[in-house]
Amino acid sequence: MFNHLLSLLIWLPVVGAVPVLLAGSARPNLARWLALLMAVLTFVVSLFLLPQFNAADSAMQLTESHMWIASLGVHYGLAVDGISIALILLTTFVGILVIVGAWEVIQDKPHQYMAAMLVLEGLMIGVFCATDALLFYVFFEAMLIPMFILIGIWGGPRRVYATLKFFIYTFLGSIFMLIGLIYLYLKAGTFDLHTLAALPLTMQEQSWLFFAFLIAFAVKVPMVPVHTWLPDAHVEAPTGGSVVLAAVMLKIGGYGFLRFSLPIVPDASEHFAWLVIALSLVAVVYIGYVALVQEDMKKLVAYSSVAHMGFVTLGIFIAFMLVRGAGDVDMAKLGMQGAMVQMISHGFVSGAMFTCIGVMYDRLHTRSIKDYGGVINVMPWFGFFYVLFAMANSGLPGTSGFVGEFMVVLASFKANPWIALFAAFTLIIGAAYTLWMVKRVLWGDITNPHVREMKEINGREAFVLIAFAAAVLALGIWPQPLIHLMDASVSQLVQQLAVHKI
Amino acid sequence: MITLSHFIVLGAVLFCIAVAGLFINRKNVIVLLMAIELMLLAVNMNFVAFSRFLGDVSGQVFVFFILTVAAAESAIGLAILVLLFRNRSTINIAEIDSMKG
Amino acid sequence: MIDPNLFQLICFYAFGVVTVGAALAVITLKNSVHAVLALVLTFFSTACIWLLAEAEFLAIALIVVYVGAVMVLFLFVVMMLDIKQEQVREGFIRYLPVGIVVALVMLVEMLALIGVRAMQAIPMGANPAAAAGMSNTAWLGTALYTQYLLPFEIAALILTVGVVAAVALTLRQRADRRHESASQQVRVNARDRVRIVKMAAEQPARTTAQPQQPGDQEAKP
Amino acid sequence: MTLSTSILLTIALAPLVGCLLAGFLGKQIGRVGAHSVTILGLLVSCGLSFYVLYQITAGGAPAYNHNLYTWFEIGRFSASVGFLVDRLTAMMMVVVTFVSLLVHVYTIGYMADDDGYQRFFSYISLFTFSMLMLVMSNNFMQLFFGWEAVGLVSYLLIGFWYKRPTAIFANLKAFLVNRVGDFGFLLGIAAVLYFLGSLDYQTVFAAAPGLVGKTLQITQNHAWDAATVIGVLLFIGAMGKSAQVPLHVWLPDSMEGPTPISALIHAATMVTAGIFMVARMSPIYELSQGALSFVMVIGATGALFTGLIGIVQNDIKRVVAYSTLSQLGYMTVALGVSAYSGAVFHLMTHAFFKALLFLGAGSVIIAMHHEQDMRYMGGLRKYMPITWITMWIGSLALVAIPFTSGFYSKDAIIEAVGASHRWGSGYAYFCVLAGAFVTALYTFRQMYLTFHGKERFTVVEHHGHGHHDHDDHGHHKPGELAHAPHESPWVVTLPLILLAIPSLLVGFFTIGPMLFGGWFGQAIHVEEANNVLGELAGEFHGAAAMALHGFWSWPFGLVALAFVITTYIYLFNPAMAGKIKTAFKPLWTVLDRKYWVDDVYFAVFARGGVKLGRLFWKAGDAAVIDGALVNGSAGVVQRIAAGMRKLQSGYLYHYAFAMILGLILLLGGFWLVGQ
Repeated sequence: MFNHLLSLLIWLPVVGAVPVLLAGSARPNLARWLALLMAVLTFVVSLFLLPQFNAADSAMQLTESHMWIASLGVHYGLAVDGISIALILLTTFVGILVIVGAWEVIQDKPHQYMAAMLVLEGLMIGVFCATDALLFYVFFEAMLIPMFILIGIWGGPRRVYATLKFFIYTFLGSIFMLIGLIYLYLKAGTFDLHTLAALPLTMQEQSWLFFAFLIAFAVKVPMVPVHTWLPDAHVEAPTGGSVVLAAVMLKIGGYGFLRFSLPIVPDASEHFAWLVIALSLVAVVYIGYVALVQEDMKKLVAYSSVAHMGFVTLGIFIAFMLVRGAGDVDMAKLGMQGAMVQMISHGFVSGAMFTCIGVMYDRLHTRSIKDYGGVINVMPWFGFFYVLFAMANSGLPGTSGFVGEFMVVLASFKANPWIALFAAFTLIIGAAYTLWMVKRVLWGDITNPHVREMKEINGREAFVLIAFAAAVLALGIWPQPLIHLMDASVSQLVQQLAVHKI
Repeated sequence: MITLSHFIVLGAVLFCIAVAGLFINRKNVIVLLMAIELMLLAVNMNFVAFSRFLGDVSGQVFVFFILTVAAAESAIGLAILVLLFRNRSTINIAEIDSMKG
Repeated sequence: MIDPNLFQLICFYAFGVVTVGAALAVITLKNSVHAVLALVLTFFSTACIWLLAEAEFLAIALIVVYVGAVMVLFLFVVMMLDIKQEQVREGFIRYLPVGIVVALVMLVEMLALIGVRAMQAIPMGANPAAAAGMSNTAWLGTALYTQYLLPFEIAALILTVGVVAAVALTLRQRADRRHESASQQVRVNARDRVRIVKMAAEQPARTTAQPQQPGDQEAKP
Repeated sequence: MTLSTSILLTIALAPLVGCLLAGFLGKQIGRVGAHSVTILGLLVSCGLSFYVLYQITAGGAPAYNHNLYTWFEIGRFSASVGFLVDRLTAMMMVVVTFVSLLVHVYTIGYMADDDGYQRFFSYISLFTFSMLMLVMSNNFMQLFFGWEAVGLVSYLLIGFWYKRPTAIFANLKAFLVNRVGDFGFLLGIAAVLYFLGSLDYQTVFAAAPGLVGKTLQITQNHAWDAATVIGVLLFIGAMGKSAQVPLHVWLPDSMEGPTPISALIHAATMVTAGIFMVARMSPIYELSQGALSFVMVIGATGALFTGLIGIVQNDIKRVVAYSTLSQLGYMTVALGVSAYSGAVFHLMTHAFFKALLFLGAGSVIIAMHHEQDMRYMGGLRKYMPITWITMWIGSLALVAIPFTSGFYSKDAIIEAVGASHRWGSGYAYFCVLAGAFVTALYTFRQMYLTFHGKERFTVVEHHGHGHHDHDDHGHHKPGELAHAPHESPWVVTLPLILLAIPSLLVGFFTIGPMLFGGWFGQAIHVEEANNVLGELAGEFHGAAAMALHGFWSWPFGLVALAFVITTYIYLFNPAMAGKIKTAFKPLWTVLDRKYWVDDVYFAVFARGGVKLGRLFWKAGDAAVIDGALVNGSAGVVQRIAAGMRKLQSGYLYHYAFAMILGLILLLGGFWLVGQ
């Protein structure tokens, strides 16, 4: 049995970036096709994970482990569970779409752009596979480099500010995680996540570690009040960069909570769950209002991402109130599954929203809402997709956006009706900011003469949008396969929460 | 009888003279370089003395290395000085502040 | 018969006084050339003191390498550069008190730390080289070529780098001088020197019939 | 005889197939293709719905309750997509598909000149699918799906003419107001799951009696009754969807959409989803007197006060819209007094006569070349007799003239309210009685203004004016028509006739079994103590007797009074209307401004929300987080660095001095430590 599937998955796109890079700017089409080939190959390989994976087993599977840095006992350890697989599939799926989406849009050094995308994809997969904390950290940080390049080179006018902000923000956060990891290493003598999860820690230690992890992942998610890098990064990033950033990178924050905060410091997580829950609710309500008044479409969607990711953190942390407070394991699973589905769904929806904005930007070269109006008159098919994704963004049942929010709200009502009250507020405010944008952009008569010259989406754009739409609808109409894939892992995680470590 | 402290005191005195030299000759690069040579000499003095005192060869080996590095250093330092003088026609340190932050 | 220890002590003091005096001269003399010469004297007397410490190889090396090479370089540079004495002496008096104070403070601190009196009683040990049954040079050389071989090689490399750097820094191409490039002279071909141009034969009879194009003539001066 | 899954699936999916074909292949299959496939889908759906109804009532088929597939399953919680078809559902299915089918046919005529012809058919078929999913659902998840999906289609259809600023304002408003209701609805579902541990109707209803005595801890020393919490929260959803006060503001604005959908969505079916839902949840509502009182008071308020606004409206569609609000109030009142079957009965009759009225209004609007202002109509009965007669039938049903179907449902509700002893039923009884008077006022006024009296329009012949699309109002002054009004084509009048028949007759034949015969069976659950209809059943001696008795009842007296008043004013003394208006100026202003509810909402929620958002953005994100914390810390570093930079003088001797100073300090430190 070939048991290096995960390594292959990580290094295929990373190594595949080399020939793409070598194709050079002289042969841009070769570079594009090569990049597409690599992305498709990666996706195909990731599909091979499914038959090999036993969804009923909660253990980490497809394990690989080699000594990496012997003097520190660091392993090159890879393995996946249901949660990882779902996120990996999301990554490889989005990976293809951003390559296709950037096809003719990126005219300047396309080979480098494509190569950066592939490297980024590989590193993100690495984050989702790593079972060694230091390896995780390495991928976690290395990921910043291609993203930094993507925004810094192909970004908008204020890209330097945005990249620096993005980089320093996330880097500052992860430094604290590194300190926490070093402390854990000194205590346990290993970076292996499984061992760390079993390591007994006092409440004081747990608290310090909890905040170290919280800062790292809260920046990544991002949670209020460390979210301000996101709108700037999105606004300046090229479309593909925004898509990857929103669709996959933000998920790494939520994933980090699941892999680090919950198993390693469960008691501190329980103790400070109120803080995370409060911040999540602030994200839903406060950020919802902020999104309402944005004049830049990308900023609006970026803020809505923050609000939606609030549901992820909410779903994860109400689990403590449910498992330890109410003793209701099933309800906790409901909340956590909701968080997971929300992560995947948000990957599709926000990716699609940014693609839509990119499509309009390519035609009119502005992201300002007031420059548009009446786009539906000239681009009816585009209008269909835009409305569909807007509805998904505002959580319409039948689209993926609804599933996670629904489950989280149901679970949070059990935790505390007031939490559910604030969380459900997204129904109103989410619809308000999304549909108000739709109203100003899509509906109405054409006021800007340039809008009249906008061309209907071409086949390539249609392909990307259809792929996103299919994913959004499939997940919305029948989420059970995804939930089944993650069920055992989530159950195990919830069981783990109930165990006190002190 | 010569004791260890004789050497060390002599080294200290030489070092302090070099320090004073740095202070009072703040315009003349050549004297500054020479003051540095004096400092190195003071250090070497200590090395020799301790080597002898402890019966350990390392001290003298280090003196050897210091001599080597100091020779290279003064060669480069003087080269820079020549270049500086050629470009600016002065060796006045006060006029050389392009490293100002 | 004078006590050898006492003689050594006397010698030490004598050379010590010369060393200190010469060092003071280095930092105070107006003329840079004189300062360099004072530095040479400092090195000389230091070498003598090292002889007293029975570090013969280093004493000789100091004189040969330092006085012979480095100090000559200093002299060379000092003499080559046209330094205005008044300018470089600016602020000498002004900073003198500060210099003295700093130096004295430091000296006091150092001496206090060393604890002169406490250590005065400790005599130097026996000559380790002699104890090992070899000369100082052989003793040092053994260590240098065995235990410290790699650092020794590196030291050699540093010297080479120093030489190359010094040459590279001071090398210059002067625009006002013509110089020949030997390599280009060697590589030249006959073809490059003489060019045979094919031209149509002159036909003076027809020049009147066909008006010449003005540009044609100017093209071939 | 049992219901088969494939038939039910066909009923639900046939409109969806039509929708997809008309929507995605609209250009390829053309206009005729688009309306053919959608109408075919609806025909199949409607026919099978009738068949299902037949099977259930006459064939004695048991209620169908099966899951099609599992939507999610986590631990002991699961949600599925499945159908629950009992008598209540079957009746709703018939109403929905029948009205929808007629509206489809009607649309062929109404939208004949519109560019978005195929799109429109696609939308209304999608709506039918969503509505069927809503009524056929057997669990809360799917109910919520249908609930929101009909909202989506409503959003799309109100904004169908997306170039009109008013339309796209109205559709956003409708969606957001509905979302406020859904907010409560979602919390209600969460509360159901919390207390009853399931989303499946059957399980929930079976467990519902266990709610008694359970409470929800709201604050430290305050707890609410569980059934009341669930009931009120779910009803908030119904308030949004069924346009109950105070979430009614979207419905009048929704008249910006084309008239067929006003008939289908905003009168006959979608807005009654809330009524249906509460009736469906009767096992839960029956447990809470508080929640029912709340429902009743809200409904009664809507029944009277929104009707009053209808009196001062001049737009023909808006009159009907306010009448819908008022009638929805009646249904809600019926729910509030536990007369669920009365509410559903009124829902059904109202679906027919209100759809008829809307389609009739649409027919008038076609004839008037999309002029909707009644002040420029009058005397149309000569031009369009079929429309005139059918609309009179609808109006008579609306004002509850005995023997019409509206009479049976409305009178039953009024009687039930009168018989109820619930807290607030006195107020409700006053409201519904006064409401009957008000209903008659605005209905007769509308009919007189439209069809009777002098013609208040002029016909100005334009040469070369061959077409009229919806945006060319600018060509005419109000009241000037390019052609004389004429009767609408058969595709328009046929649905009118087909709707007029049930408007007249359906009540007469169904009131007996539906209200008093326990026709709904298990579908609707009423506690014995609350059973007002059961009390009334003793006085019921057949439909004809009830109608005859109706002539001597209070409501009929009020209607007759209103008839006299309006006939005098609008037929014999038209100038008097203006005089009354000036005499009651303050009252008129209150009604004309719709009690200022819209203005307050707009100022507080829309403007206020934007202001709050801007405050959060500028003060919170931009100033505090980004300005003070992020760029602020960068600024501090920069300032410190600027200070440090001055130390880097670039002078060698400064550095040397610093080094030596450091050395001195270090030595001094050693010395001190050594001491």
